[in-house]
Amino acid sequence: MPASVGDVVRWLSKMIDVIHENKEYLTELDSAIGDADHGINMDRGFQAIAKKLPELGNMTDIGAILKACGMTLITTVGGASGPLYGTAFLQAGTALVGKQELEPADLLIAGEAALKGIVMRGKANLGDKTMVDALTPAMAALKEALAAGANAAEALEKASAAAETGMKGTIPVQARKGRASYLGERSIGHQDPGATSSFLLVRTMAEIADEVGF
Amino acid sequence: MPASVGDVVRWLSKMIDVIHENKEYLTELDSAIGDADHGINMDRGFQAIAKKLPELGNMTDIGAILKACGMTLITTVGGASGPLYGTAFLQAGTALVGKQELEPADLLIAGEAALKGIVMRGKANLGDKTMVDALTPAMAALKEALAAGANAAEALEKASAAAETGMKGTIPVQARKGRASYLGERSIGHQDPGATSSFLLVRTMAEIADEVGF
Amino acid sequence: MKKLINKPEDVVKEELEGMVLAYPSMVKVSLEPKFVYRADAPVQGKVALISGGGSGHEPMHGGFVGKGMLDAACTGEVFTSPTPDQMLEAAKKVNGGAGILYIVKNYTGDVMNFEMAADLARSEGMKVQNILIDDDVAVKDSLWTAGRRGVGTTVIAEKITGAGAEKRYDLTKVADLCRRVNANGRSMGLALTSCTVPAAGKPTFELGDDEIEMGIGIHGEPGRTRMKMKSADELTEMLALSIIEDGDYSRTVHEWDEKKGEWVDVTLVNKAFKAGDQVIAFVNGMGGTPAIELQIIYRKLHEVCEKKGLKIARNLIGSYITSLEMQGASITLVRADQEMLELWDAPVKTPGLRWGI
Amino acid sequence: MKKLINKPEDVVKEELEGMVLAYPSMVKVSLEPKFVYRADAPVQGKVALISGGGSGHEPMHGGFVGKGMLDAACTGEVFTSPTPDQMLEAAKKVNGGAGILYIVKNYTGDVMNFEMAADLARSEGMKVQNILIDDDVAVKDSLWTAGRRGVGTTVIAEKITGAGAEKRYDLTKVADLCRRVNANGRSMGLALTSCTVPAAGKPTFELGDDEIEMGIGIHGEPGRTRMKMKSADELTEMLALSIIEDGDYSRTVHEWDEKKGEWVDVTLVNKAFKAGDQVIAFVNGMGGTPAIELQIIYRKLHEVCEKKGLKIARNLIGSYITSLEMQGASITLVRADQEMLELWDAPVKTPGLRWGI
Ligand SMILES: Nc1ncnc2c1ncn2[C@@H]1O[C@H](COP(=O)(O)OP(=O)(O)O)[C@@H](O)[C@H]1O
Ligand SMILES: Nc1ncnc2c1ncn2[C@@H]1O[C@H](COP(=O)(O)OP(=O)(O)O)[C@@H](O)[C@H]1O
Ligand SMILES: [Mg+2]
Ligand SMILES: [Mg+2]
Ligand SMILES: [Mg+2]
Ligand SMILES: [Mg+2]
Repeated sequence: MPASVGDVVRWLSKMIDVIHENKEYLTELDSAIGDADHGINMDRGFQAIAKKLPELGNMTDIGAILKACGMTLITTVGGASGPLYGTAFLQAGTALVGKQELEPADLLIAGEAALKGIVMRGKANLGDKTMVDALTPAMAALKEALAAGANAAEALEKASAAAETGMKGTIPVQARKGRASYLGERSIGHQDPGATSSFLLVRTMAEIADEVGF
Repeated sequence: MPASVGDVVRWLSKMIDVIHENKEYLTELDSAIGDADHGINMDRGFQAIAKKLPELGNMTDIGAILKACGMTLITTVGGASGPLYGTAFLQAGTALVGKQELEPADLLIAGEAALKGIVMRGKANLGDKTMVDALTPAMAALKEALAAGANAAEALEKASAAAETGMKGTIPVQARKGRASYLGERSIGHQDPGATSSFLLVRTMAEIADEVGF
Repeated sequence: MKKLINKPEDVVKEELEGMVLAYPSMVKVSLEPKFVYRADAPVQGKVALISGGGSGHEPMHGGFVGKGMLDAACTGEVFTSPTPDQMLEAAKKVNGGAGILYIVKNYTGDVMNFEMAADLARSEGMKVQNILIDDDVAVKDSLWTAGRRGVGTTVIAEKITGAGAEKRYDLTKVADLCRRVNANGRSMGLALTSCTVPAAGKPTFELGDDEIEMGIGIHGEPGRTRMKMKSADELTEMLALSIIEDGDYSRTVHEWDEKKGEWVDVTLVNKAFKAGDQVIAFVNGMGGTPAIELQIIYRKLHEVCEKKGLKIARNLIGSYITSLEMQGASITLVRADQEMLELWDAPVKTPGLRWGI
Repeated sequence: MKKLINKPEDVVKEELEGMVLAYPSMVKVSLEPKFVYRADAPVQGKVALISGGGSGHEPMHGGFVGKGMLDAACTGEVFTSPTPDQMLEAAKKVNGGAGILYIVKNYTGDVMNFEMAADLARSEGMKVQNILIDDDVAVKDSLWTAGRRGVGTTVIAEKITGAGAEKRYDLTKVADLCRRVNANGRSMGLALTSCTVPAAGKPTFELGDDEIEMGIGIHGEPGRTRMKMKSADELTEMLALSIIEDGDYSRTVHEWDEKKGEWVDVTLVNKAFKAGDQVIAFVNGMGGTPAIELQIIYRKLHEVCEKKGLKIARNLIGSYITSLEMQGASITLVRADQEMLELWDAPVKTPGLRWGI
């Protein structure tokens, strides 16, 4: 069954909860190799989305909904993650403009646009210890699973597992982008906060897809 | 046997040691109800006297020696205790000007002049929780013992015991002079640092008097 | 103890050495005995303003030496009054022939040392007046204590009196002006943390994670009461109301009577604030307080003053009279007449306070 | 966490509310979105200087808004870059028709947000240049990192560039000047303590009683290395030599090419210092550092510069670019030519920096 605007709103609203629950955890990760604000930033942004959620739920264009989320993130999150996630949602929305419901393939279209947006803006390479390290394998897994005929929930489950592996893969790596790069070798041994929030978002998508039978 | 210039120098040099050994103790007492410097102030002053000691030992006028000590304290100690102890030594010295050796009665003359100087300068009353609370009973005890025919060592021993009682008597009292008075009732329960240094100086006098058979 | 110092006993000396390298056009320093003085001293025909006190309150007082403010500042050891010889030598150095005003914060040590210094300076033929600053409303009574401490009003008094002296007010007029600023000034402070005297090596007191000291002085000493932490708005209101609602304050101080040629007891009264007064409002950080917090305090202070009918005519916000690295803040309000405001606005050029030039 | 704040989420808003009450003749503020701007904005015909960044660095940047320095400062949450909408609205408010210069500290977040803002402002017809400040020598290589952070040189650049804009330099000239100040500036800092982000509620890192962080930024983040505490002289020498002995530094940055109408990669090189250079020396406290310690550092810095043949032509000593209540200090040296020195001396009137008016 294709995903409806209602399902998108469920996605967003679960993301809001998950980020809120992980606010301190993400901030703690950022304390170790950053400036102790990633959870606070993300939560500020998703709480701003929460305020707009009723209004977004009345819209019919899923692309427009995601673009509005992107603008909200851009104007409320700040820091590095604001422009990055903001651009991701903007690009995903742009890729889906006009859609009133989503097929599994749309997930890949949107996800790849989002990732491309992040890379365009942040210019991080795989292995630089950023959110890209979680999202790149996630999109690859999503693509592979969908090509193999999986439904959305199954494919997102694979993407989530891949994101988790990617996230954990940031631990032994020295950061080369963002604030953590200033620490040089001292960044080794710590999990990247942005990769962690990315994993949390992908996992949330998988969970809701499963719940709504997408 | 009357006390010689050499004995006065022994007094001073033992005072220097005693203040140095009690530097942290006096500072700690001052932490509780003052500004954590009494031991530091006193030690700075007595160390300055230590530097001048060889020169002082070559002088013959005991009054002049004590006056020089007073000037040294005034120009090096600072705070409240600098002018107070400085004036005390100055006045004691003035009372003894011209003396090349001391009789027990001279102790009382000098001690009373010193105490008068402190009261003139600081205007503290008995019971205000200051050095006056140690020195006033000490001088009374000294006077009484000498009148009863005690030798200097015995009389100073009584003075020292009275100073100690006076010092301990500052504990349950609320301060009315000096920095501790700002604490109001919170000053109750703490021993006054200046009363403590006064007791230490009187006790040192008694010890040396005993050693030199004065 | 972690501090950016070398040896504790060299802190004051090295600070002075730094200052003279940093501000050669404003100040010179003497190291034996220690004081900071105006680079262009003595200024002939001008009353010379000298203050001083323990170190650890920077920029006060050394940072306030220069055109339009102090002629000299005597620096004691950390939190310890300087000594009469410093004050005398400073007076000799900056004496421009129009007399010396010693501005003295009311602490037993400072008062006694500056009185001895005044006697010495007079014995060398100088005209000298000592004016006390005693503005700390945390100290309630003057009979049962050493009297109110000198805190924030000192900065305001040094600025205004400095401008008066620059205009060639004579010694009597400068002394009267200083007394007037003090008579109209009140302060109150609080601490979130203690500070560590370098020579002592450990914090003067310990505070719990949710405790503050209310009614502190500026020497890292505990305050009048220890209480639970509250919000900035609540604490600001407590400080402001302690000041604004403080009644008339009367006490007897020692001043030199030039005609009689002796020290006399003078009874002075600070009149309580009343609606309609215009004030200079000073929000001061204790040394370790982030600037952002001082603005939050000022915001509430402004509201409280407005509610009480006080008009803030001028303000000063920053860490100007500090207790080393202590976190905390104090508020000072000084009722100001037109002359005081004009002198406040006059140009000043010192390392710590500068405008108009 | 003990702080003189109300709710963590209100810190920045209430600071701005305090500022506009405190300095109505210098600044105004917008709360939605948040920025501080010159009370007399827009100044017609003058290039408008806008900077901004996370809060917690006060007085930077809001305290540098006013005549002779910034036209506007966008304030993010504590230690978090502001957002493009703030920067766009600030540009609209202060646009005097001669173009906008965004002065951007080199942090991934700030860079991305200011680039988006510049694109938005250009789409509304304004001419915009973004110049990066990247002066922190603690970051060694630019290929393996996000490049050097923008720290102390920012203050010097805002002052000098502000004076240039006040003289009606055009946008190209102002941008060139800002790039030139940055190309001649280098900084390095250390921390004795961590600081506590209000919204996080506990210190970002823990340091032992005898440990320091060497090579920190300004966001309370740990530095390049943790090391044993040393004396002020040793630490000052380490900071100063890291700066003075730093070699040529080359990196590629994004700048807007007005002719091509697109972002281009530009390779910039900072030339190493050499004997005979004259410099502006800036000793900065991190927020919780007593003023007395900064003088002790300056004293040693002066000696090291002299030994290395650098002449300190001007200096700035104080807590101007801070990390909340962190104890620590940074040193900045900026090689200055005659024009830069004259612009440095030009009058400035802002809440945080003032002279000449
Ligand atoms: N250039 C970049 N490209 C992609 N992701 C990045 C880049 N720089 C930083 N990030 C991500 O942003 C996260 C930090 O976000 P956040 O803490 O909110 O911002 P800031 O670093 O400005 O405080 C990092 O953990 C990292 O995953
Ligand atoms: N007015 C006074 N008369 C007598 N003694 C005083 C007076 N004021 C203070 N003292 C003594 O001085 C001591 C404090 O000395 P010190 O700590 O060296 O000076 P300060 O209080 O200036 O730091 C007090 O403990 C008290 O005994
Ligand atoms: Mg962060
Ligand atoms: Mg003391
Ligand atoms: Mg003292
Ligand atoms: Mg951040």
